[in-house]
Amino acid sequence: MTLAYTKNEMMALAAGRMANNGDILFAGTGLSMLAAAVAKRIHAPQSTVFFETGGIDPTLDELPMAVADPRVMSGTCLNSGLLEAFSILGHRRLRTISFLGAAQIDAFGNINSTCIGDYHRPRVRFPGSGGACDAMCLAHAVILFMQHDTRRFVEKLDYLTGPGWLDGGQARTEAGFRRGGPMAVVTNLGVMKFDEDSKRMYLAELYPGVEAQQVAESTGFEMDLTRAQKASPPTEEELATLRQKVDPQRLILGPPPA
Amino acid sequence: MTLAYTKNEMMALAAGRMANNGDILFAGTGLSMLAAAVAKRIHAPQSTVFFETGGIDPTLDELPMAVADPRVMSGTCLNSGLLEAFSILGHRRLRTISFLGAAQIDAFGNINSTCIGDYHRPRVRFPGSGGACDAMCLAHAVILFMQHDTRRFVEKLDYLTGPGWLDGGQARTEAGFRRGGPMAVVTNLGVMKFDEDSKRMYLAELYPGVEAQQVAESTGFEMDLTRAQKASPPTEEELATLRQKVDPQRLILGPPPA
Amino acid sequence: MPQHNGGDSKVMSAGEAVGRFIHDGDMVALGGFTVTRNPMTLAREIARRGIQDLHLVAHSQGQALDLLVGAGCVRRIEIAYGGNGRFAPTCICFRRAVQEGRLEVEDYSNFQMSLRFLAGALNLPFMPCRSGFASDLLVHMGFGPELRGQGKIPPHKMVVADDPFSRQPEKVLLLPALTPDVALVHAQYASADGTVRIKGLTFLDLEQARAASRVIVSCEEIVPESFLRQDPDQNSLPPFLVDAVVHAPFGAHPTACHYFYDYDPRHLNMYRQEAGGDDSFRGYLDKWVTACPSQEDYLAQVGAADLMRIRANSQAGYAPGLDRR
Amino acid sequence: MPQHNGGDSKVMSAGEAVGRFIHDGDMVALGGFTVTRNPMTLAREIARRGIQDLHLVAHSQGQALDLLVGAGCVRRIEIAYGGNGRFAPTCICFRRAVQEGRLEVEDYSNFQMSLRFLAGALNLPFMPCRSGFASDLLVHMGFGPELRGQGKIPPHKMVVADDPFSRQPEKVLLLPALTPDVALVHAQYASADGTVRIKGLTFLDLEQARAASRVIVSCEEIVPESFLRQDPDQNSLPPFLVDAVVHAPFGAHPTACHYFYDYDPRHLNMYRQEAGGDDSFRGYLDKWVTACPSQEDYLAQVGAADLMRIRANSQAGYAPGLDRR
Repeated sequence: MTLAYTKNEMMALAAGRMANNGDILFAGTGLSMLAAAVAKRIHAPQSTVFFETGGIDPTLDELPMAVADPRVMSGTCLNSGLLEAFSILGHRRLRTISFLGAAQIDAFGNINSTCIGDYHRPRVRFPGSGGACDAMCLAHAVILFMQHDTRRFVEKLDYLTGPGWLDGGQARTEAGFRRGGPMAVVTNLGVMKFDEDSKRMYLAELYPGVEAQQVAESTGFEMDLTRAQKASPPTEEELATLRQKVDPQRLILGPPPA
Repeated sequence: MTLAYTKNEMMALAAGRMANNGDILFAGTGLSMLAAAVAKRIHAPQSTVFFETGGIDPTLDELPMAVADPRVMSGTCLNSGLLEAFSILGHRRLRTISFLGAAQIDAFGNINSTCIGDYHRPRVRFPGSGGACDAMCLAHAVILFMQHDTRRFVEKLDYLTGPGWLDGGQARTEAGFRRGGPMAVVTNLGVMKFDEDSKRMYLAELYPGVEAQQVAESTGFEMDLTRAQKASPPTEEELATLRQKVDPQRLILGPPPA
Repeated sequence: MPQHNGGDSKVMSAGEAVGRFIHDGDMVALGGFTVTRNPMTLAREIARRGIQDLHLVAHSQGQALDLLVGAGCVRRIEIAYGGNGRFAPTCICFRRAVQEGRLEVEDYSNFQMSLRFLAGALNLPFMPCRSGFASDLLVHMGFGPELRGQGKIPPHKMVVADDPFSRQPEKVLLLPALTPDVALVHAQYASADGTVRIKGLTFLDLEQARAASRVIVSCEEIVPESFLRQDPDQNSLPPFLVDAVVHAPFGAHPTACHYFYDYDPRHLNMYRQEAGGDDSFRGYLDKWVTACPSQEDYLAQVGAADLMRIRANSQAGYAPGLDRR
Repeated sequence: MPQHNGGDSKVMSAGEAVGRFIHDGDMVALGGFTVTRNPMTLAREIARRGIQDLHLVAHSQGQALDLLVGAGCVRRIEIAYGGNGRFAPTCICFRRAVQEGRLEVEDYSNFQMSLRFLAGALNLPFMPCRSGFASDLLVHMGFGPELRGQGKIPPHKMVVADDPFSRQPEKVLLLPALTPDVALVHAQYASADGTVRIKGLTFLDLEQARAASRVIVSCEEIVPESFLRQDPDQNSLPPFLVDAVVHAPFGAHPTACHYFYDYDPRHLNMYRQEAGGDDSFRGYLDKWVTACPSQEDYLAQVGAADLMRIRANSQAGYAPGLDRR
C-alpha cells in the first residue's frame, strides 16, 4: 500500500535526510525550519538546530514561523544574539549545515534572494540576503529549497545574493572561500546535486511519480539527467513525525494530501 | 584645630575632587579605586564608577582590591565584560574620567607601567599595560597617581606604555588622537597639571606642609613651580567618608595618621 | 550605600521622547527582528508626527520598518532583510516603495550589518569580514556617488583589502561602522534611571544602542532600580546610555515580546491585506495610528479579547496553541 | 520533546581532560581575571603533568598564569597584564622569569587583547583599533623575527594601516586574531552535555572559548541540563563548543568565584612569600600541587576552616567582612 503525501512533505524529508547525526543545523524560515526540525526528531537526534537570531537548540514544541519567533527562544541551551550565531555558522571546528530558500538559482548553485530586474528599480523586490549570503560564504555546506520552474532555475541571476560554486570548477576556491558551498537543491520535483569536478548542477534524485523530462522542462539551463536515482518515498514514521510532532497545524506544510 | 591625615588620604581626596557630578569614572586598582569611590560618595553622587572588567556602578559596600574583585560585581546596574567596558571608556557621548597609577612619567604625562631597563631583559618588570594604554588613548581625560621621586618622574621613559601629550604642544592631536590625555598627576606632594599650550607638566597645587622645593628635588625634569597654589586640606566630612565608608579596613589607605 | 546615578527620572511619554530625540533626516536604528520586539509604539509615534526623510538602519526588520516606510517617513534604508516571516515573506510597503523607486536601499547581509553595528559600538572605524566576496552585495551600490561621504553615508559601501596577517595572499572585505543618531529598543523591563533588561534573544539591540548617539527605550514594565540590581547579570544596558524610558505595555504589538505576549497573527494577516494598496494602507494608518494618539487608545482598538489571546504562558514565553494561520 | 544534543556525557576528571586536550607547545587561553575565576584546578593539573613549552594568551591574568610560569610549563606569553591586584601588583614568578630572561613576552593592552580574541571568536583575520598609537606596544616586539609567521605567532605584532572610510587621512592599528588551541574556563555551573553558565562578570571567557579549537570547563556544580534550560538567557556557552566538563568545587581557589566563595587572602599572601624565591616556590609546588593529586586532596590541604572563612554570602556574592589584609 502506498502512503499519500504532499510535495512539501517530500521536500522537508528529502532535505532532512541529508543531515548527519551531530551536525549543527542552521535553519531559515519556512521549509528550512521543517527540514531541520524533522532531521532532529528522526534522522539526527544529536544534532543541534540553531537560528541566526541567536536561539540555540530550542525544544521546538511548536513550529516557529520566523527565525525571530519566540518559539526559537524557548527551552534553548542558550539565548544569544546575531554575532554569536554567525560565529557558530562559520566556526572551523563545527560541521554547520545551512537550510535556505531562494528566489532564483543558476547551474552552479549561486542564488538570488534580492530582486528581479534592475537593482535600483526592480520589477520584483524580495526581502534581501538576511543571512543567506553569510550561509553561502561561511557554512560547512548548504541545502537549498526551490520551487522548480524556469523562472527560478535560470541561466543568469538578476542579482547574486549568495555565492555558490560561482563559475564552477575551482572558481569558489580561487575566489578565496575556505569551505562550504551548496551541497544539494531540494525542489518539488527532486533533489539536484553538484558534480564533484565541474560543480555543475545535475539531477540526483527524482521523487516517485516524477519524470526526468519534467525537471528538464522546468529548468532554464542544461541539466544532466543521466545520474538520477529514484528517491525513497516518505516512510510511515517520517510522515507521522512531520505531521504530528513538527507541524500539526500545517502552518508550513500547507494543505494535506487529497 | 587641624585634622591629622595621611598622604594617601590627601591623594585620594585631591583626585576625587576633580570628578564632576555625572562623570563616568573608570577606576583601576589601588588609590584609583579610593579616588573614584570617594568622589561618588561625596563630590559627585550622580557619577558612575565602572571597571574595565565590565562591572558598572557597584554599591562598593566594601572596597575592591582588584578590578576583578567580586565586590565590583555586587549590586551593579550591569555585569558585562571587557568589550563592553572599553566601548564605554571611549564612547563619544560620555565624559569618561580614568584614574590610573603608573611606574614612570615624563614631563608631558606619558607613562610607563611595563618595565625598567631593556624590554627584552628588564631590570624590573611591571604588570604591563592592562587597560592603561587604552585609558590614555580613549578616555575623555585621565588622572594619574604617582609616588613623587626622581626615579619615577623621569626625563625619558624606559617604555612608553600609555601616550600622554607625547612631545607636547599639538603632538597628541597630530598623532591622530581625537580626545583625552592626562589632566592631572596626583602625588604624595601635590597636584601637577599640564600647560594648555605647551602641554608640559607644572605644579598646580601643593599639599599643606609641603614646600615647592621638595617637588623640584623629587622630579627628574624641569618643572614650573611658579603657578602652585595651596591645596585645601581634607575636610572633616571627607575624612569621615573615606575612613568610615570607603576603606574602613584601611586596605589601600594603609596606616592611619600617627 | 551611595545613591545610584541618582539623577532625574528619564520616564516620559512616547510623544515627548520622539519629539525631543528624533528629527527629520536622522539615521535611526530599529531594534527587534521581524516578528519580535519591534519598537511599534515608538514607530507609530514617529508616523503620527510625520517625521520625514529618515535613514533607517537594521539587520532584519519587519513590522516597524514597513509601517514607517508605508507612512512616508523614510527616505533611505541600509538593511539585510525586509520581511516578516510567514506573514510577509517580503515586507509589503517596503516592496512596493522599492519597486516604485520611492526608497533608496543599500543591501548588506545580516552578518555584515551586525559587524557594522559592532564597529560603531566599539568605537572602531570598520570591521573586516569574509562574508560577501563574489556577491552582488559588493557590486551594487544603493546610494549614488553624489551621496557618498555625505552626512552619515560612508564614502564606500565596502572595500576589498589585503589581509596583512595571512601567509598566502588573501583578501578581506572592510565594512564601515554604523553610528546612528538614534536607536529604538523595546524591552521587557526598564527602571526610571534608564537601566534596561531584555529577556529572550537580544538580537543586535545592545550593539545598536551602544553605537547610537541617543537611545529611546520603550518597555512593558517600569520597575524599581533595586529590582534590576538584584541580578545585574541579566541586565542589558547601563542607564547612562539611555535618554528616554517610555512605558508602553504591549509596545511591540503586533510583534511578540518574549514572556509577555506572542505576535498577533490576526493583526499581521490583516496588515498584509491592508498594506497591499495605497488606499487601503491609508485606512490602516487612519485607524491604527492617527485615531490612536496614545498607547491606551491603540490597545482599546486592538481589544481585550485579542490581547488575551496572545498573552504568553509563563513557562513557554509565548502563547501555546495560538491559531497562527 | 526531542532529545537535546543527546550525546555522551563530557564529564571527566581534570587529569583526563588535561591529558586528552592539552599538549606540549599548545597555545592556551586562560580564563578569569587577576583574583577571580582563574581555572586553578586545571592549572595545577597541567603543572602536575609537567606539560612544557606552553604559549599562554590572556588579557589580565594573575594566579593561574603565575603558577604555570613558576612551574616551568610556559615558554611564551602574549598578555596585557600580569598582576594580582593588591596581593601581587606584579605577578611574582612572572616578574622573576622575565627579569631572568626565561620567558618571551609580547605586550598588548587589555582592549587590544580583547579585540584579538573577539576576532578569533568571529572567525575574522584581524581587528582594527584606535588604542595603542604612539606607544611602545607598537614598537617593541616580544618575539624575534625568526619566530614571526611560525605556528600561531602572527607575522606582525600589529600593523598600521589607512582607514579607507575616513574623510581626512587617518590611521588605524590592525591587530591579528587569536585562535588558541585550548581555552580553560572555570564556571559556576555546567551540565554533563557541556552547557555552561557563568555568574557575575564574564570578562572575556566566552570570546576566548569561541575562538579556541578545544575548550575545557571546570565548574563548581554539575547540574541537569533541564535546570540550565529553564532560563537560557543566563547561559554562557552552548554544549557543542565544550570538549570536557570537570567537576571542581572551589576550582578557582585561591581566586574567587562569585556567589560561591571569595578570594583567599591568607593563601594569596602566603603565595606571595613562597613565590619570591626558587627554593621556596619549589616547596609551594610540592605541597599544593605534587602532594595533591586530586581536588579533594587539595581542599583537605586548604582545610575546612579556610574554606568556610571565604564562603560567599548569597546576597553579596562574596564574603562580607573577610579579613583581607
